[in-house]
Formats: sequence, structure tokens, C-alpha cells
Amino acid sequence: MAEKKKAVSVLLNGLINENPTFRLLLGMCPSLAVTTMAKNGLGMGAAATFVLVGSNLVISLIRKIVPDKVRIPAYITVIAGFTTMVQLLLAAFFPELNKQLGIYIPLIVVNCIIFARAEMFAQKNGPLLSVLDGIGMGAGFTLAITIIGSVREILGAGTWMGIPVTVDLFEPAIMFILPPGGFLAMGFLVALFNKLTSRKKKDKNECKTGCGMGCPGCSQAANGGEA
Amino acid sequence: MKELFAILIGAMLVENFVLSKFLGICPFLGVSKKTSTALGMSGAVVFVLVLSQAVTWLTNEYLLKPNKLEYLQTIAFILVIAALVQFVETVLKKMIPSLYKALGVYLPLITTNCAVLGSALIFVERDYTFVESVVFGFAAGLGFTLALILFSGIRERLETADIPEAFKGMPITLIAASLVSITFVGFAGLIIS
Amino acid sequence: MSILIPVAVISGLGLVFGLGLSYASKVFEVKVDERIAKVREMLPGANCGACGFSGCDGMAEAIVNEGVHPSRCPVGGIPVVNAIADFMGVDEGSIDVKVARVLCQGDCDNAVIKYDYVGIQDCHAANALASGMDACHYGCLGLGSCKKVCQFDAIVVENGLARIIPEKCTGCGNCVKECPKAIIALVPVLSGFTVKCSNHDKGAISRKNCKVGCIACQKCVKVCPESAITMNNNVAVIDPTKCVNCGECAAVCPQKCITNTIVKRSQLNVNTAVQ
Amino acid sequence: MFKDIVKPALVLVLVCAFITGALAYVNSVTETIIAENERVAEQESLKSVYSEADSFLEPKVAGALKSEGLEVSERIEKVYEAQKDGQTVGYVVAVSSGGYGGKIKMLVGIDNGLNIKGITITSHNETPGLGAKAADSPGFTDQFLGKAPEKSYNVVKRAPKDESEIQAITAATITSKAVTRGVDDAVALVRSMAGGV
Repeated sequence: MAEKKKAVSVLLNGLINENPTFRLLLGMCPSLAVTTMAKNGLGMGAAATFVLVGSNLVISLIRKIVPDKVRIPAYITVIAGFTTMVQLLLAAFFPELNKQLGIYIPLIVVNCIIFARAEMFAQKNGPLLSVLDGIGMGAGFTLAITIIGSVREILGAGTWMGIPVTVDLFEPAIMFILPPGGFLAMGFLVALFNKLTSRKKKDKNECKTGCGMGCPGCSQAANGGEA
Repeated sequence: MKELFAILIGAMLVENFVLSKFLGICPFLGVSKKTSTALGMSGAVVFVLVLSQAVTWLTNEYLLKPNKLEYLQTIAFILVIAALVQFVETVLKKMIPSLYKALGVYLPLITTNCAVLGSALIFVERDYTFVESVVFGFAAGLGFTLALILFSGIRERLETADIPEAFKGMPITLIAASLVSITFVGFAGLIIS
Repeated sequence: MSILIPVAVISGLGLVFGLGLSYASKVFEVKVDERIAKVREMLPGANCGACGFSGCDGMAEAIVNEGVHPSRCPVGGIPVVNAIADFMGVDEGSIDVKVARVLCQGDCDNAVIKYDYVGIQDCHAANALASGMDACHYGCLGLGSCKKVCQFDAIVVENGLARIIPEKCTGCGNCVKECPKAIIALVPVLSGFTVKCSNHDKGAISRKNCKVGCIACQKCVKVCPESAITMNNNVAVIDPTKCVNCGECAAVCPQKCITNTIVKRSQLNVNTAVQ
Repeated sequence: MFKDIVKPALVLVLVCAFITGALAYVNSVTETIIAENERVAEQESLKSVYSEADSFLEPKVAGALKSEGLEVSERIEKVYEAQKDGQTVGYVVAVSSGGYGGKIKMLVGIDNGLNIKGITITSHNETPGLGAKAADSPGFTDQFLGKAPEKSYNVVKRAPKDESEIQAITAATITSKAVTRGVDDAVALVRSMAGGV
């Protein structure tokens, strides 16, 4: 039973409390560059998940025989192998998505998430757990960059997945499609994510500040509770 | 000669790797806490970028192109980069231990740095000559350094600012990065070709 | 057939790099005493500097090369010290585990304040402004500078007063150095009773500034059977080595500023387990 | 000696060989499909520019054209001959001219009578919303349709008076000029190829 519970916790781990993009802030390059459109985010997420799961599996299988001296090149070759496989498959069967994602597909190789998971997780755990971790992390990554993609697309181009959403509500701010918009959207989303997930941890009675404004000061600065 | 100059300025300002092409963000956000570490890191990145551009160009020209193996570019390039970084790491550890200590953990981090592989893929896409691609790598490294040092100065000031709870740490850094990258959008019209 | 060429090319590259890397790591081998790596692993790795070295790496090197005694690392506590001592073949020696304690009880309800401080939430900043908003010149400002610097999350600021959780505290001493009022002291974990006040004003003044301040009435000094309490410029100080935790002083203190902080053995954090 | 030099190298070679083997196999499967996709995409873009033609010959690269002594500016990349039931009825010229954000690549369809059949911009990185309008909204490129003028077009800010004037996109004059220069070069090339018939 514990084994099963651990597997489930590893799977869910990647989604919320260790979400690679919002929590660990890994894989920033693709998540900022590709998310000009929600559809791109989804495509990129799926491709990255495939590579992540594949490489986690293979790396966890060969982790015992790879000597430490060539550990990094060997793992990187495995990841590159899967990335090229995705590249070929995309070019053959989804040419349109391939044109959009362009230079960013080969960059999945250096996507920090995959290499980080390989080093941190796959190297220490068995194949089954690694695959689950890959799926969890991949899903977390896909979820995150699709959200970023949607935010940027709605604000920047007034459409969502190509369907016009805000026809005359407001003039879309093109800035969100440009690089600065990527940073901005990402910044606010991470802040929102912190706000949501940190609510549980804050202990009520801690009075945040000194007695600056006498005791009412504490309540005003903390979260409204009476000091 | 004009062409090289255009590439140099282009890669450093117009298509700044970090702020407009989104390559190399992980170290950019991770390492820019202090200017000294930022300097160390960008020194390593420029060094590796130039070397990797040269080696990857040669591999592409004499190994991949003759036997039409373009699809193996990613795997060959990343293999070269990983080996190169590890080689540089071992040599530095022996020859200049002080520099190695200063770079510390950032050196292996460069292997997964998107900027290095990104610039290799770009010179293939634009099929630059050997000199052009090395200059492009060097310029990209300079662009990375410029962005990193500029940004680490800002981040040091951020430490003392009074930031709302949820924005502490990474979110405020990202927002600061977006403001800096707006300034770089201003260079867009600079291409002289 | 067309599979052979790519395999040959990439494996050729792999071979060249594999040989090159392993050869390079052999040629450029840096002689490192592997014991240092082992000791480094045993150290807690908090890099807090309590041992006086630049971090755990510095400490590990010092233990192996200069024969420094592992007990200099307070954070690890007994198990770490014993492990390293056995590994290095050095006798463990005795170690008195220390815990930090805030010598003040002036929270929002007890301490009188001089002005409303609306500035950066940092004790140094407040202290720079007429030595803080508390009327009592020596009192805790409760703005959490110590909390910011504590790596073990052992300090909680409640109601304007910093309090240290003995179970989590590893005695690294970072908060002692950080506090602008210098009212955090490192006391042996065994010492039960401490005077939780450090104001040196005369009784009348301290009574005006704080409801629970020590007014130097010296009742505790007279009643202590082991005469472990001495007056240090209008504030009582209990000498932990002499104190037998009888509790007489706490009972007789009119201001209730001597508190019983005996930590039950089970609560102790495994790092600071007492011998 | 073996343990720390040969073994790592051997493992690395094995990993590389195994992975590349799998890749080569995948490639052999997908290679034909990718080539097919590219050919279809190319035909489509050519068709969109020259709808009447039913087939296009293999493109001639700029270098080859120069050797034929034709007027080839450095903006020209290659030329496809457009055929209608076996007859060469016109040409599609692939041009790339320097715009605001970088190279703008486009295809210009011109028939033997020097009428411009159609223009599509295949790749650019102009600023979205401004320069990008040249590619997104057909309004700008449609101005070129019809008879090409004797000398070259000129770009005007206000409403065009006659065939040879093109109204620039507001706040994107560099892009408008770049596209116009590209079309001029294409017309000049086709004029020299079709022998000014």
C-alpha cells in the first residue's frame, strides 16, 4: 500500500507543490519563448512531456552502469536522442505545429526541467517511479505553460486558441506577445501561485511586525486578524 | 568586415540572447543575485560559447553535412557542448583552481544553458561561415554578460526594497526583467543590412 | 545500411569524447584527500559559520588537515561530533550543547512605546531611530531581524517579541550576532531558569517602561540556596553552572521575569541531544 | 588503467550507438514523409501566388541565373517556372529583402506579360501589429496586383494616384519599402528573362 501511495504522491508532486515552472522555476526558456499562443504551449508541453518520460525511463535503467566521469554526456545524449525523435515525428505528422515551434523543439534538450529531473530523480529511483515523476512533471509543465500561453494570447491578441474572445472589450496590448510581456505575465503568475499555495503555511498568531503603531499596528500589517 | 560588425552589434543588442530571444534564462535568473557571481558566470559563458561555436561549426561542416546527417545536429552539438564543458571544468580545476572555485557550480550548469545550443542552431539556420559564427557566439556571450550584469545591479537594489509578501523572490525579479527587456526592444530597428 | 553511417559518426564522436574526458580527468587529477569529502558529507551542511570557518567545506578541510576538533560544530550536535570523531580516530571529548534565548519579555502588551514606528521592518532600521520605539532602551523591538537570519526556522516573532523554539535551535549563534540590542544569549540547554530581562535602568525607571522588567530588588539573590544569582548593574543574572533548578527565585520574583525554561529531554531536537 | 579510461569511453560509445541507431531507424521512417510534406507545402505556397499554373519546374538558384547573364539583384533567391498544360506561362520569384526586424522572405508570381499574379510573405520578424501587417492583412500586397509599371514602383504616404504608386502601411515605411524593392527586383528579373515580350 505504501508503495502505491508513494507512486501517487510522486505523480501529483509535479503538478502542484513542485510545479517545475511556477515552483522550481525550471525550463524558463521555452515557457517564456513559446507561450505567445496557448496552442503552442500545449504542443510544446506535450513534446517536452514525451521527452521527459522517455529520458527518465532510460536514464533510470542505465544509471547503474554509467560511470561518473561520462555521466553528463551520456544523459545528455539520451535526452537529445528523444528530442530529435520528437522533432522528426512532429515534422512528419504535425508540420503546422512544427513550423510554429520552430527553433524551440531542439531546445527541449537543454530544457532545465528534463536534465534536472534526470539528475535529481531518475538517477536515484527505479524506472517505474521515474516514469511517474516524468508524467507528473510533464503535466505540471504543460499545465503551467498553457496557462501562461492563454494569458498572453488573451491579453496580447484578444483570442484564445485562435478563437477571438475579447472582440471589442479592449484593444489587445501587443506588448504581451513581445518578450517583455512574457516576463511580465510569468512574474504575476508566479506571484499568484505563491499567494495561493502559501495560504496554508502562514500561522495565524505570528504578529508580523513590531509594535510600531502600538498593537493595532500588528493587526493592520498582518492579515486583518485582531492582534 | 561590415557584415561581421553588423552581426556583433545585432547579437549583442538587437537580438540580445536573454532579453529578446529568451535563451539562457535559467542561469540569468538563478545567478544574477550578486554582481561578482554574475561576472564569473558570464565569463564562463563567453568562454564556452566561443569554443563551442568553433567546434560545433567544424563538426557540422565536416561530419554532418558531407554524409547528409542534418537531423543528427541536435545530438551531435549537445554532445560536443557537454564534453567541452566537462573538459573545461577538469582543466580549470587543475590549472586555475581559484577561477574554478569562483565559478563553482555554475560551470556544469552551462551545459544545460539554452544560449549555447541556441547559438549553435542559429548559425546553422543562417549558415554563417566559420568566422561569422564564432563572432556571433562571442557577441551572444557579450549580450548575455551585458544583460546579466545590468540585471544583477538591479537585483541587489531589490534586496532592500519593501516588496509585498507574494512577490518576494522570483516574481519581482521577473517583473524587473520585463522592464529591462522593454529597453532592449528599443534597439529593434538597429539592423543595418 | 543507411543506419550504419549515422551510428558510426555519433559513436565516433562519443568515443573521442569518452576517451578525451576520462584521459583529461586522469591527467588533470587534482590530489584531494578523499577523507575531506567524507567528513564534508557528515557535517550538517548548513554553512552557518558558527565553527568560525567559511562554511562546512572550510570546516571539513580544517578537521582533516589541521586536526581541529569536530565539537567546534554546534549545529550537528552529539551524533555528528561522535561520528566524525570516530572517523578521524579522535576522542569525542565533552561538549556542552548550547541553545539561544531572548533575554526580554517586553511584547506589545507589557512594553511601553515612545513613538509609532512606520518604517522598514528591520530591527537595525528601527534601532537607528532613537534606539527603537520601545521606551525601554534595552528591550526587544520585535521586527524579526533575528528571524530573517535563522536558517533553522527556530525563531518566531509573536506580539512584538522574538521567541526562540528550543527544540529547533542548534546554537549556531547567528541570531546572537544579528540582534542590534544584543539581548540574545547562548545558554547551556540544561540551564532551567533564566532572568528574561536585560535592562540596566534603576527599578523606578524600568517599572515605568515595562510591566515585567527586572527592578533590581535583589529578592532572588537573597533567596537562592546556591547563591548562583549575582546583580550585574541593576539586572539579575543566573550562573548556569551553579544553578540547580530549584525554582526558589522564580517563585519570589515580584515582576515574574525569571521563567522556567527547562526543556524536557524528549523535546530536544536530535541534533542537540544531551550526552 | 581499464577501469577509469576505457570503461567510461565504452559506455558512452554504447549509449551513443544505441540512441543513434534508434534515431536513424525513426529517421528512415519519417524521411519520406517529411520530404513529401515539404514538397506539398512548397506547391501550396506557389499555387497561392500563381493560381492559374498547374505545375512548377524545379527552381533555378540565383547563381545559375547570373550565369545566364540575367539581371539578378542580391535580393533574388530562386525562380520557379510556372507552367500551364506544358507551356511556361509565367514565373514565381523567391525574394528576400532586408526589412525593419530582419530579412523578409516572399514569393512573387509574375506572368510573361509582366502582370503580377500574387504575392505572399513566407517569413519575417517585423514588429507584430506594425510591420507584420504587410504579411497578415492582404490589403498592402494586393496593391501590386495587375500590370507592373515600366520603371519601378514608388512608395507614397497618401492615397496612390496611379498604378505605379503604392501606399505605405502607416508607421511601417521601412517594411513597405523593403517589400516594394523586392517586388521591383522580381519584375526586373522576369522582364529580362521573358525578353521584354
